[in-house]
Amino acid sequence: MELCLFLGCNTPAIRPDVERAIRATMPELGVDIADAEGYVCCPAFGSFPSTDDDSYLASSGWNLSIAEAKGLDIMVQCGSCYSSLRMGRDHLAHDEVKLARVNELIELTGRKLECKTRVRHISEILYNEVGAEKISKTIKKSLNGLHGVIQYPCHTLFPSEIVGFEESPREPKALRLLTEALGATVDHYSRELQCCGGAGGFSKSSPAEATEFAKTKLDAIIEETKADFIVVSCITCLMYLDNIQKKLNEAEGADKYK
Amino acid sequence: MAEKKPTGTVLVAGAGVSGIKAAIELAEIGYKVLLTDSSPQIGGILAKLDNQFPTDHCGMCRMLPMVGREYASQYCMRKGLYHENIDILPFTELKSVEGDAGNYTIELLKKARYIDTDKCNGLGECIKVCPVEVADEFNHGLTRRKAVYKPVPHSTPQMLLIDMDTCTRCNACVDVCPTHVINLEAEDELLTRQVHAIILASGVKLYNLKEFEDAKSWAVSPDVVSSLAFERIISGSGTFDGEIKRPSDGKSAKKIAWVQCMGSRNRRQKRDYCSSICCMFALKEAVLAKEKGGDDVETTIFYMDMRTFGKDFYRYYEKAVDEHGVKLIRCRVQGVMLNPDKSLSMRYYDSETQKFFVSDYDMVVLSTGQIPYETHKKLADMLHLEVNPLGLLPTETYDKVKLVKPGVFLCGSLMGLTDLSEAISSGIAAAGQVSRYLSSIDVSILEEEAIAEPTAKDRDEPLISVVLCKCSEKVKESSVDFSALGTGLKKLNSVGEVNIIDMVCSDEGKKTVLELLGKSKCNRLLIGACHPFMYRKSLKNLAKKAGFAASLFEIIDLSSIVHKGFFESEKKDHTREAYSEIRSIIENLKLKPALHVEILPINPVALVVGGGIAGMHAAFCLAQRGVEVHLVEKTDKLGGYAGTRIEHTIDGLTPVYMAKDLTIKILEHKNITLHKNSEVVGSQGSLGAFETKIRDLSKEENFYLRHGAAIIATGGHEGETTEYEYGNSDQILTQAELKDGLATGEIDVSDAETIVMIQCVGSREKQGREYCSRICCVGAIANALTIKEKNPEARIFILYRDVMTYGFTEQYYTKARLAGIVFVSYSLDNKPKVELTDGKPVIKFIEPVLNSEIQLSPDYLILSTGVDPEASNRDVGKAFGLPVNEDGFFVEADSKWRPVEFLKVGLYVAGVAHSPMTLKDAILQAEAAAQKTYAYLSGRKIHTAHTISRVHDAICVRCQRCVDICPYGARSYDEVLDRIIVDGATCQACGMCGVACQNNAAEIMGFSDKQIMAVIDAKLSKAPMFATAE
Amino acid sequence: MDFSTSDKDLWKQIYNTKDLLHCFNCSTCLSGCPASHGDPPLLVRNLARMVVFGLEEELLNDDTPWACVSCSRCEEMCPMDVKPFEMILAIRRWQTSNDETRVPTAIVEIYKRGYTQSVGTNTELRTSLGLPELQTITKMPEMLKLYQEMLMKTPVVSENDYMFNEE
Amino acid sequence: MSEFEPKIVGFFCNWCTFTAADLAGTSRLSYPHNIKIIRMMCSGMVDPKYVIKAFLNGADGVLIGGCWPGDCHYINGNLKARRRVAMLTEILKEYGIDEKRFWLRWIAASEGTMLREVVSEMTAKLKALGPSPLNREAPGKEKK
Amino acid sequence: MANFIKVPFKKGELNQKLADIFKGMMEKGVVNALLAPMKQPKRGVMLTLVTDPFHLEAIDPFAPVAPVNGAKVVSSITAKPSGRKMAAVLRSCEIRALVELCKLKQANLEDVLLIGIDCLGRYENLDFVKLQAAGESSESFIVKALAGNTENSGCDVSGACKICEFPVADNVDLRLCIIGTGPDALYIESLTPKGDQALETVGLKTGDTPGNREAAVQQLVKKRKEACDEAFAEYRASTHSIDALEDKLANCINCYNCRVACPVCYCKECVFVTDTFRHNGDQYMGWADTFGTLKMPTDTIFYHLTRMSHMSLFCVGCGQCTSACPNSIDLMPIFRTAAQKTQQRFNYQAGRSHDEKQPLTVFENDELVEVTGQVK
Repeated sequence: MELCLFLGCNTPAIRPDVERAIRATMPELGVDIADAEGYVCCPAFGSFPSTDDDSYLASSGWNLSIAEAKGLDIMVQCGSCYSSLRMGRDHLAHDEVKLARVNELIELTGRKLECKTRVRHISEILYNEVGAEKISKTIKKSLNGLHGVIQYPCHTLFPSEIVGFEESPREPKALRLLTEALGATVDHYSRELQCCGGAGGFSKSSPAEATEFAKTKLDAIIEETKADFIVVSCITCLMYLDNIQKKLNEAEGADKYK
Repeated sequence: MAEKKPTGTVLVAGAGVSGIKAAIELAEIGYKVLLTDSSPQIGGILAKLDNQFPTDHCGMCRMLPMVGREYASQYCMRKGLYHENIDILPFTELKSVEGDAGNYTIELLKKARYIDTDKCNGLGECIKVCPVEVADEFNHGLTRRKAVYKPVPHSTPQMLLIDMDTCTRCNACVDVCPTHVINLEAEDELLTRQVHAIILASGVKLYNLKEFEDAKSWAVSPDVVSSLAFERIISGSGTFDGEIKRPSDGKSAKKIAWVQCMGSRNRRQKRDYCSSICCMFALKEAVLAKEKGGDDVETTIFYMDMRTFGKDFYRYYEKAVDEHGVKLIRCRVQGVMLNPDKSLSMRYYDSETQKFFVSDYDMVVLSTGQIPYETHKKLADMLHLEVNPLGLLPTETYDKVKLVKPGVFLCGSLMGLTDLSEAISSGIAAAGQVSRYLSSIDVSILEEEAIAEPTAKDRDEPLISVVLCKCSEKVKESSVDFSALGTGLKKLNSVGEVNIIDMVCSDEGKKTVLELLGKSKCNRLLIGACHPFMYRKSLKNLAKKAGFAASLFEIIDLSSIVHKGFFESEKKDHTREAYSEIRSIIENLKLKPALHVEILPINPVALVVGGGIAGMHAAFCLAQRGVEVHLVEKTDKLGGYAGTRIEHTIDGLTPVYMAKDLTIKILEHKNITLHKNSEVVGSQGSLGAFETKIRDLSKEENFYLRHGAAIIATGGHEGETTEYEYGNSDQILTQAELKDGLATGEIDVSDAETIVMIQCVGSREKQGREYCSRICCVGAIANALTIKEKNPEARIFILYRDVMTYGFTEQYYTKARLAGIVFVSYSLDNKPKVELTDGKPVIKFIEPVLNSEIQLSPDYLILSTGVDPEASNRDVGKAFGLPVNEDGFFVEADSKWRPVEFLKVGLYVAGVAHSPMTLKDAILQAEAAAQKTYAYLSGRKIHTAHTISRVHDAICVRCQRCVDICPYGARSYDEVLDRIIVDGATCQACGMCGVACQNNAAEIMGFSDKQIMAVIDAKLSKAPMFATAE
Repeated sequence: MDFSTSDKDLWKQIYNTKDLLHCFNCSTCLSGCPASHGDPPLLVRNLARMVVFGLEEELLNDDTPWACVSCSRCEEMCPMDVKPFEMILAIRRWQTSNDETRVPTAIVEIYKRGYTQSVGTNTELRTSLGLPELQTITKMPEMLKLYQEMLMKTPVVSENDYMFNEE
Repeated sequence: MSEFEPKIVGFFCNWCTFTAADLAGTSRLSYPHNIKIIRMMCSGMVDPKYVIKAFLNGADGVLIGGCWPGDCHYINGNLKARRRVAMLTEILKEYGIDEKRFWLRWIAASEGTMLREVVSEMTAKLKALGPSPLNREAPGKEKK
Repeated sequence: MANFIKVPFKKGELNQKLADIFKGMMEKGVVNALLAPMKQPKRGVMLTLVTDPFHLEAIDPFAPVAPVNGAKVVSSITAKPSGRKMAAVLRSCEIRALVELCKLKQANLEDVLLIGIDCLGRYENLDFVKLQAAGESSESFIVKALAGNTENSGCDVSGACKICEFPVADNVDLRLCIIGTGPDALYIESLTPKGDQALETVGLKTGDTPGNREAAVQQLVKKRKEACDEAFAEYRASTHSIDALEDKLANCINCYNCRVACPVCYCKECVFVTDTFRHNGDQYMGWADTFGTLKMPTDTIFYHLTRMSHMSLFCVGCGQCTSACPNSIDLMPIFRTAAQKTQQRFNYQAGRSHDEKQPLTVFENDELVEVTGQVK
């Protein structure tokens, strides 16, 4: 299958290693990638979605129409982008007036939006399309013997009827099954479903509280599991947890969080 | 001769409490009842509950018949139910209903149990060998069971079955079964029956933690349980023998949280209704947890509105909080987190302190609600009906129990989520509807059994025939030597003969017994067999056929003697044990007098006190069935409060119109005599023969009415208040005044900017009406919506303590919010403050969400002042000798099991005289009270039980201790006759009079001291089995 | 609080949906909200109440809607389907349209280069990882122009055009 | 001489405790055979005479089993029984019949387990206490 | 409140003084009849119902004898009321029993002017007759008894009286007081409006105070209490077992005289003489089988224990049971010690108040938790 990759901004700009991984693995697993030339910000919730419908949905429409023109579904890795695109698409798909307005706005691109393109998260592709079985057959380097824990990105869970793909958003299992397919053991911990706290204004407006919030999660992982790694499927979670660990280590002058 | 009419036969589908009650009521008046239940046992969820609110007790046995008690089982209902006129079919599902009104053909699917329970001895050898183990449904998976199992572990007799879904067909059970009653090839059976009427009582599905997505935020640990599962945990017969331990590791649970509205009040899950009972359920569980677990148990309930709306519920709530220290937190919580130490963390926001808290609990109990729609859809399809817009079965406008399809009725939770009291009332009411319906079609009641008077032979010196079934000899552990036993018994004085038969329960066995007894000279009979519960009816018939008086016949449970309850290690002499047990029964039997029953003289006239809608409806229900009714009304107008004041209700009822309609029916009915301007001043007598003194207020003279029974329906009215400056401003009104004003146009709200309503004025507080009036929240919403219709721009604030929109009335609360009506809660210690400024009301209150004070100058301040009982209740109560509670409402016989009865048989209560209730509930109670009355006035012979208390006048000193101690008021002292009188209908033979009476002038026939002391002698006798031989 | 000055119809301006009116202040949204850990905490339930009450001034000055992490838990868990996250976005929109200082600077970035981050400029790193050069809109001036042209037709950009034009 | 086996007379309420005994029987919750059960309709029906009679006939203990307060089928017979037991205990105590020999216990129909525990406990306690002074038959007692 | 009238009398004129007062009451219609101890024509003093004031001369209210407990007499007269008013002069034990009988609806005090006397004890009937023959009078008895001296010619007041804590009668309308009143005066105390009315009608005005009475009564009660405690302790020490009880009752012949004499054994016919205890031959044989022997008559202990369960809560300790026993069994301590325990258990005291409900006819939901020791 072929999918239109929507990279967003953080992945290519700050963590191209993740992009590298996507580009390296997906075709191997039978998912060909087409790039979305000229895509713009998803748009991030803190931007146009917080200002007005027009600018929000026009940006969504801009992006969606790129893939739609190619006749491809969109694959997203960044949780925020995924959620924003799906919510934007959801608004447009269920509201003819808004869709018409967006088509008016993007008319200048010469593209037209019918909302045929679906927005899919990379973890859903791996889970539903590729499947754990295929992954475990394809892996070259097994994670056998290693313990991992899962960080479920909220943006891929809630609200379930818009962004969800898990059977139960309250008991998600895709990432666990995928990780196990890589040969690792997945440990559970109390705060497994807790948000990382990295998105939005929280970490900026209340940095100390946000750090503490993430710390409780990290501490739970350290205390309750034998984790060698944290599995994330959202670039925000990844960057934020990495940053926080760094920050905490600096603050405590130790090497506790790695 | 005209062809014999068929016996009226009724299907009651569903054997929860409401179905059982309906079945008993119909059986009592002589109809044949088929009582089915889709589950393997009867009792519904009540089988799981040891304690039910609001009394924290059981007492389920109190729903058994009072007067016809000897036709029904006289033991704990957990053992099951037996009634001569009821066929019970457990594990049987109603599959289809075809046919016309009054003549329905039903198909019943009798599911295979794979075990012939009639022959199974219930000892469970099969359970021991069964290799399959699965989670036990009864204990909500907290325990394990085998593939062959007892569906209710504590039921007796044991009704085993095999769960074919998990059975491996290894045949181990078949091989081990001593009675050869297991057939793994058994198949479901499809039964076809003709019935004249149908009562649907299947209840509704319960929210299942495994099934629904929203429960998954909670289902993180086995220590998060549903409220029913918790019931199993605290039950004496439950998972931990009543100790409160958390299921995960058996550690005792000291900190327990309840989470309300699990699955209910949830628009997102398409369940925007309230399950009604969960608040009380949680309070009860929290109280029980404290009582059973000790003072160090901490209980917290997370709730939104504490819906304690029923009779005495508010006092229960107060007690739970004030005396037991149950903590209440108003916060709906998202979910729970499982900590590594297995404790459960919940984070909540406390509006009072404006802070977040995280609390750890040992256990979390989810107050799971009910799921009505699926069941309703299925039943509607079966009946070829459409569900109504709410998704429920379509009922007649005023009748909660009457379906739009003739001859089909419903009761219990199918009506919409009922508590016990209402479930029972609805069961009686449904039976009442059926009996009204059947009396309109061409069916008869079962022929009354001729009452056998004791014969001369019965009065002869006792000579006992003993029949023993030796089938239990075959059981492995048994070491009873039946021939030695027979020889021993034969030597006893008064034993005429001993016959030992194999399989008395088989047809052949019965034939043999009958032949033997035909030749017998004995006048008393003792049959020893296994499982007398099951065979009681057939053995009783056998004894009757053989010519033995019912009271001179005893059955003894041989299997229990042979097998039960001895330490395995101690090899007892079972023959000796059996001898001793049987001997004690013989000693009793030989001293037992031949008992007789008395036919009660019944005056088939009913008196109804109160001409409100409940009273009129009850009168009409009775008159329609041919009962002569006297309706006594204090005022010169029929209709009562609702029927004269309330034009419309929010659910589309028109009480005033209805009252007018009923008035015409009452006036036109030949069976009803109306006495207006009259009140009851005194009454005496008992069931069948009351004489009541009535005062005609207009003529100022007294007259007497003789009647067989009476219904008290004195009603109530809007409460009064002086709080919140009421009476000092014409802008301050009660809800009723507002309603009237809006209807007449005297109150113009078209320009009103702000209207404030205060709920619970003078209600639900210690110094006021210490109860919830039930109707005010919906009433306020109705008025508010009317205002909104007239003036959508009006700002309406409803200040409430708990919004009591229980059940499906939750929709009105939702509707009100959607209309922009703002609800603001207040607490008792922070009531709104009202002042008058220039004669206009100014109200100040704390808005608890934002925690800030709000001041408003409303155009109108509307007070919801609740419902007051009629002041005359106390006088009426005094006249009939009926109790009235501290609030002024009548006290029924039992708040759960006998909601419309008084302890004294023959007197009933309906409507607001009982407690504040909605119109539909009052009509339901009126129907139920009429049914209870009809049962005795229908013309059937009513007689006392055999076993009944009597007075030996010659030695009675008239000290009246028996009168004081009788719990039913069945005894009274007649000054004129200078005698103690026993009301034979009310007496339940509890024997308390017998103990209070020191020289046995009061005695329970068949339970004399002489008998019991003889039994004590026999039980402790050291006499050898072969008194003369050894 | 003085309700004589509150605008009872404010909710229609901010979040004109029946979903909001369903709210019965049950606090579900609060209990699991990450940003409710903040200082000041984000109290979604209270925001809903303020909207319903029409507390214009209080709402305009409230920063907490911007602390939302957009996790949408409240949306998932809300028993009344109030869609609280939608409401938070709606409050932000109403705030920005009434107070230009609320306009997020990020949208200027997006306007200027299509993204909040400088995408595609880290060529060295990307090349070292063997990643292809990205056809970002920043590198497609014609396209970016169209995008800007499009945005200029949207309220936030057109009404605050000075923010986007100064160079 | 075999170990002393106390004899207990159990006056059990038909509705609760008698059902519990049935339940204990059918669930094979074995309880000591020391108890001789006499079914009463209500614990409130147990006349002091019966208790006195049982002791005079050599019972080592008497156990009255009734419904929990509030559960009584006959509304309040159990509460009256409780008073009567308190009264009779005082009399029996006065004449050397230890109150440990005369028990009233609430045992609900579903509490088969509790029934077993109560009977076992009472049996054990009576064993420790030895035969009733009125049990002339018991080992170690002289025949009068 | 001083509600007393001093009635001085000269030696030998006490009865006369009292007769005059009662005569006044009867003549003024305060009462139509008087029930009081009265000298019998030949010997002895018996409660006598007087309807003709002419006969009042012979009354002897303070005679130290009570051949029957007067409560039973009042019960016979008032259970089915005559409609006529009667004054009854009784001692404390009789009045306390009467209170219990009222609760049991065996007596009705509506038309009764109840007059209690200060009681210093009673002799057994035969002893009294002997002393009477020896010339002793009520007055001489009072003087000696107040000095603490009741023993006389080898006779003494009954054991029950020696340990009686109630020399003064309560729950009466009028009280005839001789304790602490001085040797030459009787005081009449009125305790109820009914009493006031009666005195007023006969022209007696209250307002006197017997100087020493309170202290004297207290001292006497204290002495009696001590005696009682001592006697009970001694008794219990010797009888605290079933064997000892059997020993005490060894000579019981089931004559049931004790229950006939007992004022609170109010059954028409004792259960032990009803059909319930009419046994069959095989039952007797069976019982004999159990222990090898069977003492006849049977059921003696059974009877006494059962009687205790019936009357101990009402027992007023009058000692009539002991007086009645033909085999000289001292039954009073047997019943009284048990009664003390049962009454204490319910904080009940027989005869203390008309308002206290008899313990076995009432109950509370939350009480006596210790009986079962079970908490839900």
